[in-house]
Amino acid sequence: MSPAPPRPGKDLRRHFPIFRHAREPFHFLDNAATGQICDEAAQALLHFETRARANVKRGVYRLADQATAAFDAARASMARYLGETEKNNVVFTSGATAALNIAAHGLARRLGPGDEILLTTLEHHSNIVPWQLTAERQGAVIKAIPVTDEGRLDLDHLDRLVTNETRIIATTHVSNVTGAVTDLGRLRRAADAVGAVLVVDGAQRAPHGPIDIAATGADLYAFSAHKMFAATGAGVLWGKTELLADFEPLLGGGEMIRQVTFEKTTFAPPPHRFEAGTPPIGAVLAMAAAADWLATLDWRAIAEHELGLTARLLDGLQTLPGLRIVGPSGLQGRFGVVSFDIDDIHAHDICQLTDQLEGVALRGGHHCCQPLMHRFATDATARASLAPYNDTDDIDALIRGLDQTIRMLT
Amino acid sequence: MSPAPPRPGKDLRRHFPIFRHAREPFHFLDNAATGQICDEAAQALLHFETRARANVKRGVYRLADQATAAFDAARASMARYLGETEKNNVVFTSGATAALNIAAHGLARRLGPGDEILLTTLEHHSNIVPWQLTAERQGAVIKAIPVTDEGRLDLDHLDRLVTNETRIIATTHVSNVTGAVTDLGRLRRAADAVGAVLVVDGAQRAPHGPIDIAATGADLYAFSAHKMFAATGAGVLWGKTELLADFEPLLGGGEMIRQVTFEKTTFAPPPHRFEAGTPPIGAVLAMAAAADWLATLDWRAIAEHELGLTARLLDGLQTLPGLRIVGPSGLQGRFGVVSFDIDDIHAHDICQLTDQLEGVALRGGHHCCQPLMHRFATDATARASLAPYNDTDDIDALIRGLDQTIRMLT
Amino acid sequence: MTQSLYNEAIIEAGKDKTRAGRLPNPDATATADNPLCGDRVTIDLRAENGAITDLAHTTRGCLLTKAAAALLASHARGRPLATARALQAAARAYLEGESNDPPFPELAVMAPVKTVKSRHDCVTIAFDALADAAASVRAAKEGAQGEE
Amino acid sequence: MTQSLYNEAIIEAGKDKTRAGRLPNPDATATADNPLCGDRVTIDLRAENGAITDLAHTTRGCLLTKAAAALLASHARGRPLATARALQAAARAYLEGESNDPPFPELAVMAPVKTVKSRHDCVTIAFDALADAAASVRAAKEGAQGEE
Ligand SMILES: Cc1ncc(COP(=O)(O)O)c(C=O)c1O
Ligand SMILES: Cc1ncc(COP(=O)(O)O)c(C=O)c1O
Repeated sequence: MSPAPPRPGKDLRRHFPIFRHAREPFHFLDNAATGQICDEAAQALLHFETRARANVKRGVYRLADQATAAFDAARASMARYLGETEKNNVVFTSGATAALNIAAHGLARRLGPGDEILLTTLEHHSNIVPWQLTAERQGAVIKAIPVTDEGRLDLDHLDRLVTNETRIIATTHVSNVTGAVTDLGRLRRAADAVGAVLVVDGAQRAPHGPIDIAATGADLYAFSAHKMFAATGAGVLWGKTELLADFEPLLGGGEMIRQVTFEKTTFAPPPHRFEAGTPPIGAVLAMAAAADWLATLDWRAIAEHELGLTARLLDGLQTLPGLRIVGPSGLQGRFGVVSFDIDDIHAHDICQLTDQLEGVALRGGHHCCQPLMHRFATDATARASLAPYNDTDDIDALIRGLDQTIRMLT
Repeated sequence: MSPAPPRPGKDLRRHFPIFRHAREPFHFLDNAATGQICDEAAQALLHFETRARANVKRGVYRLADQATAAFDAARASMARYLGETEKNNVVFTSGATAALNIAAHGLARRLGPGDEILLTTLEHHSNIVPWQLTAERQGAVIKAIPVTDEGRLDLDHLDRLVTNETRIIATTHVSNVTGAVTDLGRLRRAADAVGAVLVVDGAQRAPHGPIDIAATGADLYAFSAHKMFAATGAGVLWGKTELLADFEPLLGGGEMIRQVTFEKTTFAPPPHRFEAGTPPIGAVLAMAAAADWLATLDWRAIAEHELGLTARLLDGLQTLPGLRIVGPSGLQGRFGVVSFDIDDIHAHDICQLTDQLEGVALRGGHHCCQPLMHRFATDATARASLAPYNDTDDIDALIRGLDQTIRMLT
Repeated sequence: MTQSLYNEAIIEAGKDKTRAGRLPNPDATATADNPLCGDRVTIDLRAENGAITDLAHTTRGCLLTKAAAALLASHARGRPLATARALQAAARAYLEGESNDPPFPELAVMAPVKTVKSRHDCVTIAFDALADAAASVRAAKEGAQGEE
Repeated sequence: MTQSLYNEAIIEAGKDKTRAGRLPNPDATATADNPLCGDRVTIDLRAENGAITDLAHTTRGCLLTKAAAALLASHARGRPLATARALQAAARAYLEGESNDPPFPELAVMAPVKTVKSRHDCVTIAFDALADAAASVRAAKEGAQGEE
């Protein structure tokens, strides 16, 4: 029998080297920007880079063969994390951004002049700009699903937004600003009604435990390793077999070809077609190690723990003068990402002072979501985002820091 | 006074963790595929990922500020490695392949139907396929400089190959198959004569010490971190200010924008324009640490050492029956990369057996250079490639292994 | 150093030229290749009454590829066309450790390849080519029957 | 926790509204922004005989940006237009540690910002805007002289 998984909060924190080494109060609440690396990922990264390094997909000496086998096993791990068995639908990329660009480039051939791509006002720039580049090249049109005052997708007028010209619906799974979870079932049905492809940006969902990709209804799904407690520099584009098979590659180079002559080059089948050049092998192996470890945790307990912290955070914030929450005020259909602004205090001042006063790492800015900032008539918000290793001490330090900040600056 | 740099060979080997840990004979001669990581790079990578991790370019709390400052300092380090002072001409990428794709995409707007891109028969697929993708989109034409029987560029008919339609000359600095060094001065003059841009693939040059980019004459220069004794997952595209300023981005996403609305997005200036999404921060910091350390080594001594080993290798190979060297047989104008084939023995059998018999890591295959293989009427060669930590023991083990392999299989 | 991958039996099979070459007037020909290393096996086949009566292979590749093709060619003669797909599956299962039994006893010499994942394809492409060739004979026969 | 970045003097300067707002009929106006965080400073300028006679700033941004703009605005009144570029360079050199002297004594309150690289731009964009505004007055004057 395997041992009971570590309890969320301080117990789990011991599995993350940065917290073991921190000498000063360190309340890390910037998990939506990047998570901290877990032991399993750090060890896999270090082991590969310092003990087992060889390039993959080509060599036959033992070290190269083992690296290739490990890389292959990593693909199977990531498929498992997504509840899938076909590992060749997992494309390794340098991150969610690269994954979304490969998707937008690959889907370009389905778009003609006047065809529509439906995005949402919640999107991160990484799920907007690639579509704009593609739309511009193909003469397609971009539309966006609006957002309610609570920072959720407003699906009331979805029928009007989805038309016979809609070829692609691209949406975030979880907002990196408001924490709102998208009703993917609704969007899947809307996509099916007009034969559109559903692309899901899972960057903020992947850190919250294994995903049942079939249940999401996604045709393509993207995320980054560094947000799911692995290393920087890797990510995944998962795609349905028929879709990937039809994609042109975004990058050309080694390892993605079948045959090269100066006259004509033919490409390898997916996933290799999209993995030009030496991949980020260390970061890929670290991501797989993280995924395997994450799969052993008790995600029901973690969800409960994080929602408890979110409630404590929302309660604390509501006691502070001049503070506005940008996002859902309740606990339904959300993750522990909470954005807010404070009258007459700039987000950067909030972040600098809470760090200075209480050692709280908070993010301030537009969070790569300028259209959403515009929707809420602000330039920047401050954001606290939770991970399984956060605990009440982090929330309480934040509230204390905010309280002092407001006193100092108003 | 700083201490004398480690001597090439076994002394230097002690700075590489993999060799300290190897329990069995480990003769690593696959350095052209990937170098081993040096202590400095491994430490920088591990420190960032496990002690100092935060996302860059946005956060203001201390950890984020330090990460941003370190990332910025890494840019300065890489500029220094290239003998340059302007750090904003250094674009961080996921590797040489990504760098060459950004270059090919960025130069696309200079190409019209019938315009010519001049490549060489020595090129790696990563410096062929991106140009084919661009050429196809723009209706441009690809030509290639031929190769001599010694595996060097044949520049005798350069005048005929470079025409008034030539817009781009893209060449490798050092061949990853034959080790031949390109006469960049010749190509620079040829490019100047017709106003063409000179793009140099420095993937095989970067591991051989600091580069004087101005002396190369390159307008754009690409290389990978993992081949220069840093981690997998990072690389550099260096480019002249005016060129980069004119490039459209290949990838869209966070961190590369100035302003995003659904109607119109404007891009940040270089280098950020080309660094969409969270960069491979750990691998970038490791690359800078490696570059700073490499700059302290005695490259004159290393060059002498490596050429001595190359001579020993060539001499040894010439004693073996049925063995043909694919590349220069002498020591002038080359680095320590030596390819060969053996009558009736497949390259993979050579590599498997030399590993099995003597613990030699050798690469066999087309080395992502199918046009060059075609030129030499072979499917695959075996290749030994040297690094500063190699020594006579490695060469002798290889020759012993080859000798036994030939006895066993013929 | 890896455990000995190239045993005597493999080296011998790799040098065996008994069924190497082309068949005149084959009933079917199929080629399989390994895009990663360029190895390639072409199999010519003659069949009668649902059984393989003769076959030959042309193999460009490493010793493992040649040995596997030679062993398969000797084994397959006289076997029912219908078994070719099963042989292909069995070869993969054997190499990947899903089954302890080789597809036929002579292939047990390939046991050391199990631990070297990057060489599995060297062994299996001959099986791929045979399965494709057999399938195309059967498809042609069915087509012919359909026309009757 | 970082060393105290927000000292009393900075907080006070950040709240100082003396030169905040717009000037009627300025001789020049220039805006600088920080694309990474969206902060923005607009400076209106009036000049006579090569010297700044009046100026005002409209600042959207954090406390550091506001404080720097307010301090600069108070300092710059009465100074020669020609010094604006030098002030800009001096501010950068001071923050980056290349010089120990602030561009003018009051800016010494920004000393703690030196160690926080990501906030340097908060301080410098006001200097950027002033330099651009001064340059455009001078360009206009030269243009006018050229026409005489
Ligand atoms: C000459 C040359 N160019 C380009 C590359 C591509 O480098 P990477 O695979 O790191 O992107 C390589 C390495 O394989 C190479 O040897
Ligand atoms: C919702 C969302 N999508 C995409 C991204 C982009 O991820 P990355 O920067 O790792 O490519 C992020 C992270 O910043 C995100 O939060």
